Amino acid sequence: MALENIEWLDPLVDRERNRELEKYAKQVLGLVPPHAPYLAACPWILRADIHFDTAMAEIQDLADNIYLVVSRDNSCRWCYGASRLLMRLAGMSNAQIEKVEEDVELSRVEPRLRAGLEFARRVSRSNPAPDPASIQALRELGFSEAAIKELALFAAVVVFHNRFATLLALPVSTAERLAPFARLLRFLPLGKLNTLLRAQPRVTAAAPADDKGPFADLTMALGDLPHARVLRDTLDAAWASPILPARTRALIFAVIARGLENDSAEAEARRLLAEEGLESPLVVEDILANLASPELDARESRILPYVRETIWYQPAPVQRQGRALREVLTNAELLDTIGTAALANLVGRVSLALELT
Amino acid sequence: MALENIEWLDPLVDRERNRELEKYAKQVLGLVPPHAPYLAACPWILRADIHFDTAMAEIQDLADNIYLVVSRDNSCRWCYGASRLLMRLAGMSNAQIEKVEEDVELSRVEPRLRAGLEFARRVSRSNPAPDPASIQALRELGFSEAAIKELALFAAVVVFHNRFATLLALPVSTAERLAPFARLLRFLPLGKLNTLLRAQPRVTAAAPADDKGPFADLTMALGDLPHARVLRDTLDAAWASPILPARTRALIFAVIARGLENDSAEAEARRLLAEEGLESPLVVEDILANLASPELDARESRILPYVRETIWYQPAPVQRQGRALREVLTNAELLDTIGTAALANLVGRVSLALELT
Amino acid sequence: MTSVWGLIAAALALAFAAAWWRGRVRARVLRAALEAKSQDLEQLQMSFARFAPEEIVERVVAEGVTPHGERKEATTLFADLVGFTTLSESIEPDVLVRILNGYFERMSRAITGHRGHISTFIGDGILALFGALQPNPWQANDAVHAALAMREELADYNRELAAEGLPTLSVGIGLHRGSGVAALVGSRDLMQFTFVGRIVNLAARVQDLTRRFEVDILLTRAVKDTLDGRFELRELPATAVRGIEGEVEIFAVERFRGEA
Amino acid sequence: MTSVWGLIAAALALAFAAAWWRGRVRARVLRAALEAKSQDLEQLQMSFARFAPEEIVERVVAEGVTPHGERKEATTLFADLVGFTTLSESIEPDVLVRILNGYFERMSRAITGHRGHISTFIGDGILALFGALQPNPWQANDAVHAALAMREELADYNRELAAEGLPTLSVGIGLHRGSGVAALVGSRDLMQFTFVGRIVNLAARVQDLTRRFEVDILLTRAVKDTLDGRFELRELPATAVRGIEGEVEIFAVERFRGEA
Repeated sequence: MALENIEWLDPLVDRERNRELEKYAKQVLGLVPPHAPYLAACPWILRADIHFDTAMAEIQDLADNIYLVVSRDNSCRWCYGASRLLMRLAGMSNAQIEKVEEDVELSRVEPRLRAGLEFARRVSRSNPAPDPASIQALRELGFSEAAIKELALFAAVVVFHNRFATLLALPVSTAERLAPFARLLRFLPLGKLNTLLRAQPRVTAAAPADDKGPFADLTMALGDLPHARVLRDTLDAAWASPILPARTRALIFAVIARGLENDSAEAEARRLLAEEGLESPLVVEDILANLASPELDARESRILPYVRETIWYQPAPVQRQGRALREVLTNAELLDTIGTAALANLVGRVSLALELT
Repeated sequence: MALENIEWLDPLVDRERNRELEKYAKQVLGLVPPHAPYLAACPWILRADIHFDTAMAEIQDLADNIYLVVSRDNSCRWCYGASRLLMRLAGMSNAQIEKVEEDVELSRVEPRLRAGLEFARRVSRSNPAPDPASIQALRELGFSEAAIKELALFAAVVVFHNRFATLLALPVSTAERLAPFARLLRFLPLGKLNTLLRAQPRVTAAAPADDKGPFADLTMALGDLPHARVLRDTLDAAWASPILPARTRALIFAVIARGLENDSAEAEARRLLAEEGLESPLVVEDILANLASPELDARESRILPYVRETIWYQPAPVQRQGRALREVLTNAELLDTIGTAALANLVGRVSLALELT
Repeated sequence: MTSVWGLIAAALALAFAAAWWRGRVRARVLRAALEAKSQDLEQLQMSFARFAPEEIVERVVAEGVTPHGERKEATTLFADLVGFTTLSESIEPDVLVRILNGYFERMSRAITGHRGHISTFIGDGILALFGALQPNPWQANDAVHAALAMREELADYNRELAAEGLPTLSVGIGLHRGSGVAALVGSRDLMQFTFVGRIVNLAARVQDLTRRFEVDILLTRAVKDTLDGRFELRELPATAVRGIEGEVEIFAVERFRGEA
Repeated sequence: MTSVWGLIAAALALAFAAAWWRGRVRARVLRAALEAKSQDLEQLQMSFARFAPEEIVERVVAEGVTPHGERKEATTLFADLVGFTTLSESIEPDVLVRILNGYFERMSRAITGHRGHISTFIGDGILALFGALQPNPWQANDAVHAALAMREELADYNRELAAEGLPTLSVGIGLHRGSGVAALVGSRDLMQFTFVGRIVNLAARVQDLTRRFEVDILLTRAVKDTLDGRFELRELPATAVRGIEGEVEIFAVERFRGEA
């Protein structure tokens, strides 16, 4: 189905200005991304978006294609626009991009890319989740353990992008606006944008060994991948966000772990819930089984049934559900809910794959 | 489904020479058609093929498209090749022909052609058979009663072509062989080929008013259409063919009328059976209900179950059934059986449509 | 000499210009053809999507048909129109199809709106599955919500039918939950996403019992066990059904006590 | 002057030559793309053809989906594997799917080889119709020949399964004939060629009776009435079935006494 024909609503959140965030984006990227105003009220999401760049240590050659294919799989029109922009920045013509898309769609690609894409799709779909055989297939094609981890994490990062962009119905134009100029842009001195987007592998500091934050087991298992530290920082930033309480955040993670049938992620979310005083397994089970409970506050009662819809969806229906939620939440609350759900989808998916390595 | 991919067996009958028939073809067409040797053992079929040309009185503008569409509908690869040849003879390029095919397939054609094609397909498929509404639709688009009759008859004539070509598995090459040269051919003095194939409407003598031959009601109802007299002559020639006895021929017509749920054609076939001494309605009913009876001779017992397969079919399976039949029949008997079945399909289909006008 | 070369060059320029122009025209024709083919492809994919769940279509388009099954926990919803076959004998076929399509459209909306998918129509019957395509720990709640939505949609549709002077419909719905194998199965001629397990039969049998107990929605204990306490159920006498050992515990669904 | 024009002409010739060459390359790319799209289209159509009868696919491709029903006389064949759901609980899902696909493939061959078509799979069940797509006055004979062919195909398949150390299968087949409405029905989400009428239910009920009478093929009087006398039948006691008034006359099919 051509992505352009997929129904896509108007943005769910209002545009705002956040000068500090804009300054930060300009400092890192050299420009303020066109979708920044939609994320202004809950800064950790844009920061995560900026930090999760496409610089890979092991699978740099597959990144563009994974971004493209997973975005198509998730029917994310915004990400698809962004994906084309990235390829234009890489100096490809429209015809070349179309060729790439067609080849990928028809599986006319070389074995390494093919296997990488299949695995990334499997991580992203999580239906069924990757199994030992899919890991084995990668190993046989020469993927190192680090490359496999990076592949899983990157696929999950694209899921994160897809989720917040689709759930917020970010206007497709913000992703596509730059595309026609992209070829010119790359010859202009645009701060670090090019360096970032097209960079050679950068090695980021590994996550701290004494990591005790949410989902520390996962971030430690990811070792010294460039994105592992970004994930650590993003989880910490989300948990530090003052908009939703930590209990609500842990509930969102628990619901998504339940939906993905990810027992270890659910256990970690339950541990975080216990830290917030929700200790009774029976009460938690009632909440997770029915997405409703007298123990929930009014806001949580509305948020949890919505959050389960973010695991698998069609864009327009889930955008309509988000719009209904917008009527009872503030701009910032909706952003924080959607950002957290997107992050929980990332975590839930990558940890299912990581358990196998 | 691209017609070239449809399975198609080797010819079911042997090539023979029939100098008298060749001479006749040369006299009328200016050349001996490449498929003539396959029809040599039962001359009335090639004669009918030659006589049922594409010269129309009322629907000349639709003829090529009808031939093409009905042949596609009937999965007749041979006819499809012939159809392309006709269009090449008309001076069309390959690209133009492909455009026509695509337009027709996607119903991107003007209303008159569209309605004509729909009706022709309905006659050809006979599932469901044309109904008063489909006739009314034609009338509203300005089709005269004569044009409607001609449309029905021509669609049925194409069914006749499709049937004998497919059932015999005529080699596709015999239809396609001339295509690449067709553009040149039409500028050469090739006897009456061009005149015949691309002729302005010729008015043939009407069927005689005192017509008493098989299916006289039908041929009289067709009035003075160019093809009405050809149909009359063809029915007479078939009945005069010495290869199969008239009783077997009438049985073939009866079985096909039964299969098409065409009561009037079945009644006429029963009348013809009675003339041949098969008068008991109970015996005839037993034959038609089970395609088997102690009253049938060994040859008829093999022919009738095959004949029912000629009403609707996929090419390769019905060709395999024909090949099995070939083992117990002579070349000439198989040809006469298939020619008669093709003619019975023509008669059964056109008379269903004619009853409505 | 020079002028001869000049003429040759000019002639060549003209010739290449003409060739270039023809090339442009050809490219335009090809591009139009490409566009048309792309449209066909999409149209066909859309038609196709109506014959199989979208997920399955995508999988088949991407991977072809592979023999692969997954054991899954699923909830089956089986719905049948009471007395419809009798009605079907006295009604104009086109009207019948119109009534039926309206019914299927509304039931479909109720089912997919609660994350179920229709596995097959059997005459006027509907076999829907919850949790067969994607894992769904909330499948029992979803399925019963879907059944209640079907009840409402049908009441609404009946008002519409009555206003048109057409006969109204009455549905029986049976629900059961259990494990089985979800797979794309079939033959060269017909492939179908289906679910193999006793829950399919039992849901149909439970649906049969709606006539006996004169209720519209019946579910088994397996469904009740994972159901939100806010559904009001009425326990009916445990009943023997053919093909199942022992008696089946069944509950009629009254309503959902939710806020709003 | 002349030489200046000559140079200009030469430059133009070169420019046009280059443009012409680029055009050729572009045309080649476009043609390749067109070729690829055509292949996709065909592949999709072939995949699609596996989800619906060919006739229906063609009709949908040509005309789109139109609400239209036809009253038809049809014969229903309903086949179910005895004890398969129990078996399905103890077997590896991929093996189960393989066994089932082999079974469906063979039954499909027997059915389409006798001009029937499969309407739907319901778990391991098969609902096949004779005379629903095209008028078929010989439908009763065809359906019973198909049932006998299924018996043979299954015996053959069981030998294969046993040789592989896999469990063998046992089928029950019920046949009934009558009129109903054949139509392409459904919703935006799922369309299906289906048949509405009491014959569908009754064939399923008759199939149920195969267990009670320990036979594999049962048919009703309506089928027997138009059946070739060369089929050997054994009359069984008329039996009441749920949902049908009075008792149903049933006959077990022994064999066909044909020549060769």
